[in-house]
Amino acid sequence: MIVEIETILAGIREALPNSGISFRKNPGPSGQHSLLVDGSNLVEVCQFLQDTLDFDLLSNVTGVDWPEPAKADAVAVPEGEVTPAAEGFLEVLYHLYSTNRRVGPLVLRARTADRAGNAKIPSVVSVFRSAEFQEREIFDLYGVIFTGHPDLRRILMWDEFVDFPMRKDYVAPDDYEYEPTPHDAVLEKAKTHYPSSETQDGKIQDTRKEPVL
Amino acid sequence: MSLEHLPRLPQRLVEMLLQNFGAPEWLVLIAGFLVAASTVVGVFAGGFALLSLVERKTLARAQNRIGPNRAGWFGILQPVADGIKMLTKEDIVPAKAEKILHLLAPIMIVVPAILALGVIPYGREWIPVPLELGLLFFFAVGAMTEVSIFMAGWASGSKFPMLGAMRAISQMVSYELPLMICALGVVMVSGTLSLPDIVDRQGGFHLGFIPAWNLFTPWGLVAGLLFYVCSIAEANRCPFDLPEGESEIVAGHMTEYSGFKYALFFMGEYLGLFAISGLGITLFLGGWQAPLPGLDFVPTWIWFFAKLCTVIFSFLWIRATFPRVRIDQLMRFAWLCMIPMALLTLPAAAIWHFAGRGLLSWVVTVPLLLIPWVIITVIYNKRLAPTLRTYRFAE
Amino acid sequence: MISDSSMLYSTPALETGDDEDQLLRVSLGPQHPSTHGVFRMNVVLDGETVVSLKPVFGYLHRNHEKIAENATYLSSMPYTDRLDYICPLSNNWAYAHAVEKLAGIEVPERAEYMRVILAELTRLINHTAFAGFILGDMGAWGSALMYAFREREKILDLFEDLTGARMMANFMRFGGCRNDLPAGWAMKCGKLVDDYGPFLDEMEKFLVGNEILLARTQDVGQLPKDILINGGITGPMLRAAGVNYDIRKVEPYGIYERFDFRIPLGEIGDCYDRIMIRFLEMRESLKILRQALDQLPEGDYIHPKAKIRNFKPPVGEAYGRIEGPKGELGFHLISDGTTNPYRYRVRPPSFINLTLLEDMCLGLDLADVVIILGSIDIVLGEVDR
Amino acid sequence: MIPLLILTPLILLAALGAVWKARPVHAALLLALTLALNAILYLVLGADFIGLIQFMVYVGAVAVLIVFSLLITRPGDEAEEIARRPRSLVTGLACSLPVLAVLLFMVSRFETAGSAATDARSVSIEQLGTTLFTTHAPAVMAVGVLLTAVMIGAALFAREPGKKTPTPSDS
Amino acid sequence: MDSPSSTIERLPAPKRPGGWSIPGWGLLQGLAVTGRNMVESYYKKERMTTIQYPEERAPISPNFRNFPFLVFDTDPAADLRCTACSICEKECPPQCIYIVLDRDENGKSLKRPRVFDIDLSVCMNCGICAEVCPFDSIYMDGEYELSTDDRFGGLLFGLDRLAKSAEYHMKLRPEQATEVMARRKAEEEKKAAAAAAKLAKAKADAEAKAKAAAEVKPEEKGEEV
Repeated sequence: MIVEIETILAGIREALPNSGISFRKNPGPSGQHSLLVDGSNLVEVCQFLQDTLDFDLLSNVTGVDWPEPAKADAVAVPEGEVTPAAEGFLEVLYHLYSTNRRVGPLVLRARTADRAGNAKIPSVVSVFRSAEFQEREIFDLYGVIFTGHPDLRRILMWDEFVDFPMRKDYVAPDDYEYEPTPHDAVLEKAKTHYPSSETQDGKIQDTRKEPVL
Repeated sequence: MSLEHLPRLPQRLVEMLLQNFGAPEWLVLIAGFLVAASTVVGVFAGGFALLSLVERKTLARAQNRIGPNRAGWFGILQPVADGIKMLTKEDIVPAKAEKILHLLAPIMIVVPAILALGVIPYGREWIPVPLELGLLFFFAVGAMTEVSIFMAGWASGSKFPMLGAMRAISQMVSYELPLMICALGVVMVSGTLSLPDIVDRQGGFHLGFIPAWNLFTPWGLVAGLLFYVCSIAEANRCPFDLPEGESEIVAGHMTEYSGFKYALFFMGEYLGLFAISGLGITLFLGGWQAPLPGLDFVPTWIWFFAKLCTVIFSFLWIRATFPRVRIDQLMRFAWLCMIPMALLTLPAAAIWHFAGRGLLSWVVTVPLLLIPWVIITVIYNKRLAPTLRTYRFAE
Repeated sequence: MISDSSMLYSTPALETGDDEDQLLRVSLGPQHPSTHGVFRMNVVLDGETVVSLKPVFGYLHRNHEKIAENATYLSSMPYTDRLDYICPLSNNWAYAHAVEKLAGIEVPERAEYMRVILAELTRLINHTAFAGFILGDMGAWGSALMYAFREREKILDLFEDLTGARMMANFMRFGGCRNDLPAGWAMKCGKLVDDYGPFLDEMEKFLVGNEILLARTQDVGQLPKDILINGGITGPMLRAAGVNYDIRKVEPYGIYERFDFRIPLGEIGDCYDRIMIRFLEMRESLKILRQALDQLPEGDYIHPKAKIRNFKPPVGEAYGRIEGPKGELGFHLISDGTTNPYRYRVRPPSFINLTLLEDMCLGLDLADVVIILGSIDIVLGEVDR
Repeated sequence: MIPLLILTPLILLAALGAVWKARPVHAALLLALTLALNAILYLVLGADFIGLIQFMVYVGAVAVLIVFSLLITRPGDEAEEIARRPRSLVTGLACSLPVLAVLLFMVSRFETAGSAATDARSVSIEQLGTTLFTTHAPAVMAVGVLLTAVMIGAALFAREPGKKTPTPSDS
Repeated sequence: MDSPSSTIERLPAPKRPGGWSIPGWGLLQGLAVTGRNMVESYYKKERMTTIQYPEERAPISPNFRNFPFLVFDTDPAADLRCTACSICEKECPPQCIYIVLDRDENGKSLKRPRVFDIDLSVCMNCGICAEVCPFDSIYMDGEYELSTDDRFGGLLFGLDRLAKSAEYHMKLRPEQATEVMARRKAEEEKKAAAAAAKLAKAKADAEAKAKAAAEVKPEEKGEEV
């Protein structure tokens, strides 16, 4: 059931006038357009959607890292003229469903100010309890700090891990306990640990000399 | 020297040997006792090894697999393989454990089981220790297992054994009571505490083919079933294997043991199983009495071991089927159902005995026992029974 | 970098001080016989009753989503087998469904029927294995599990004949299936479906009336409907509480609206209802399989113009979801027009169904915690991704 | 006589150990050991019935209950620390010395009738049972009532007042 | 909240004598099921599922895929079908294929792999390389007894251990192999026909050129001399 997104947008604007909500078109054939919500009143919008429009199932919360904002606007095409964000940001998408009215995915997007110091989004755990673990996972893998989350800890990585693995600019440390298998990507790392293998035109040359047959 | 006296053979041989070598009297006596004891321990240690194989084979067959068949001809050498494995495994003692108690616990589990085995009459000629207070000795010795399980749980120092010990003690204490009360019925009817006399009183046949075992009397049937359920709980066997609930508290009080101490725990459990089912057979299934008249040529201890195998097979069958009971349900079942019904068998046995064991006694005792069971079923149906539910289907 | 900002704090995990207030802190897992994989729970016990329970994840985390971002759409397909390794084919279908929604690809008739047959066979495998595991957690080691695995082997043989591997099927492609049904496969599948009914009757005789099972599972781990929906619980656990929400009926994907089958609903939603709902769902799956096998058409098993190599979906995003045996399995894909997905997100039902684990276990025994975890039916490959 | 010579020092040692040991668990287990040795002493003296009853009742029930209460309450280090304080030694001695005096006085007045009085074997269980339930019936009833009262008191005492385990509603 | 139409249906409860739930009835039924399995496992094939592996072997299905192998028609050194285009190396999800193109002394590619390694400790036998290979040169094997004690050398299969003959492929997967051979033969004929046609065309316009050259030559002869 394609959700009538315009009526919902109108409903929200009329109920919460000052909410900076805007429509974002999805260029792909799936037709799942989304609503960009301003971070500060995300919780009111969710509360309104749950109470009046009966969206009671928050099925999925996805974190996305947009180092170049232009790409973000390519995927979620804004209506009319909108100044693209200055520098990269982190984005969180919420997929809402209604179990009674059996209405399809209503996609909400919330964006952080920037990718470093204050990547903060208010946590919707007070409205939808299902977001608790998913927000912890986004905090763990992306670094978005959900203010108001009851127990914001790393959920998948171990607590002493400092970096955020799912970011586009994440570089895996070389001293991972790696598995030395004799094939090129790992041989590259093996070079520092076992200096025996040498390289040829950028690719690891197999140490055997004569044609192997 | 018929087949009947076969089990006594080693003891007589040694005594004769020593006598014509002119050994002093007390030496012959001690040697005789030693050999008699070693036959009992030998038979039941062999039984333990065989039972560990038979258990795995029967469980396997209930689950459509074959069970151990690689070591030896049909898996016969599997117990030997397990024994070697247990002996060669490293014996780890946790740092926080209290060394002495940690070592003492497995020993104190095996000792009472072997002592208890010494008192049970296996055949007309084969009673290792014909004690006049046999039954009392059995229960007195059986009381030591709780202390040893506590020592195992406490001495291991870690959390799961603590939980296991708590469960084990509460279960053993609360099932010891109905066990003894059912045995009391038999003592009251046969008038003695000595096990060989109890078996003798169960000789003979009613109406030609029904053996005069205690099981075939009204109170005996009820007491026998209750005794059977309590012996499952005493031996920590499946629906009541909470102390060693492997899906919840890993291995209960045995978690921190490895190597031969762990094997000792198993030996203790299985010998305890032999002892408790041996006692059950002696009290209710007529010990070594033959089931049908005219089978006198068969040596009596064959009957005892045949009955022992059937009882133990039923333990294995139950182990293959039932899930585990929760600790509070276990306690409620013991105190609210087992003990009242066990207490009920005492007056029934008394009336049955003093009303001359004839038709009159049957007429009186059967309703006396039947009515409470009907009441329990009604209560069970009305309030307690977990209901089977109906389910709606949406289009 | 963000790592040094003071804002980033990690609240101290459950302090493991020992017994000052007579509470026993026990860590159930990750090495534990009944946590269905490497899953750990920090349980604080007062005697035997649970005072607090904090789940700990991450032991099987291999960052499946990062691997997918650095690989093409097709090479993520074999990795979806490893998400919920008990039902690989329904994971494949979920991923293929999401990509088809992203790129707007239609699927020929025969492929749709093959997908429904394989998904329902996977549901049978999952629910049968569930019955075996839940009895294993309760202590009847092995018997129910071995009967369940005996039937599961027959279905896995069918998968091996069709896809080449018993479990790691890697069978769906964007626009259909990898190869066609070998000769005689449909007939063998029909025979299996026919004699699955008697096996279910035997398992029900073994399970349904068993007093110990009734006593241990009734009124255990029960939560009201609205808390379940708010907690994001989907699948059999939600329907056991009476919420009529099955994605095959709510948002019929593939050709599910052609089959007539019904959705079993419970009333109370405790562990017993969850077991029974799964049994009734298996009977409905058998009905679907029967109808699908009868109407299986001829035709090509993959869309003729389906692209296997350098497949570039148009820019955009899509969230496709199917009714997996464990709940709503969704894939959220964002494509920026290149051969690699920009963002590849899996909505794992096992992971989100664990949100309310603590609420269900408070005040109950340690033995109940094990059963409640079993009734949620988690697989760690999907929880940790 | 030889077994007596071996047994009595063992019992004394075990009893002293039970009193002297600081750790509560060791003390409890040594108490169980003393009671067991006591039972063996009865058996050696030929009073089978009393020996086995002593073994079953004391080692089987009393020692287990003491040990079970230790398991439940799990006394921490403060129990050991109290036991080690010198002051508790003085109070201990103050209580036990008068009891010792009374015992010694009783033993000295008891005229030793030689070894003849030790053949307890003649008292069979039937006679024991009948005398217990006929001549001493009131005493047995009194002990029964006392024990039930103790049991109920213990049950009340063990239930911690007002501790409500959290139910799922207030998660 | 309720669905449009929901029918009440009682779960097929186990048969109860007279509807009374006797306390132990379900347990007895459980015992009956295990008992039946215990007895039938002795004589019913369907209840005894164990296969004694080393002695009896379960038949592998024709579609079974394990690690890949390279196909050669007659001689492994000469006509290995693989032309080292390394499409499979790019498409392999865990990147476990490693190809080095064979070049002759002055660097021209010989369209033959000098080194073709597959690292079996990384390969997850997903079959994508066999699917994307345009030259029918790599297929999934059916042999699964590959245990070795050396994790590096033992599991890094070089050309010598990967190359297998077309007959082996025919024996392993009859219908797939026949279909491949048919397709290849058809391509050969088409190529041969195309070559023949090209040859014929070349000959034809060679004659035409020769004829044209012939007319040209007579006038040329004059000036040339």
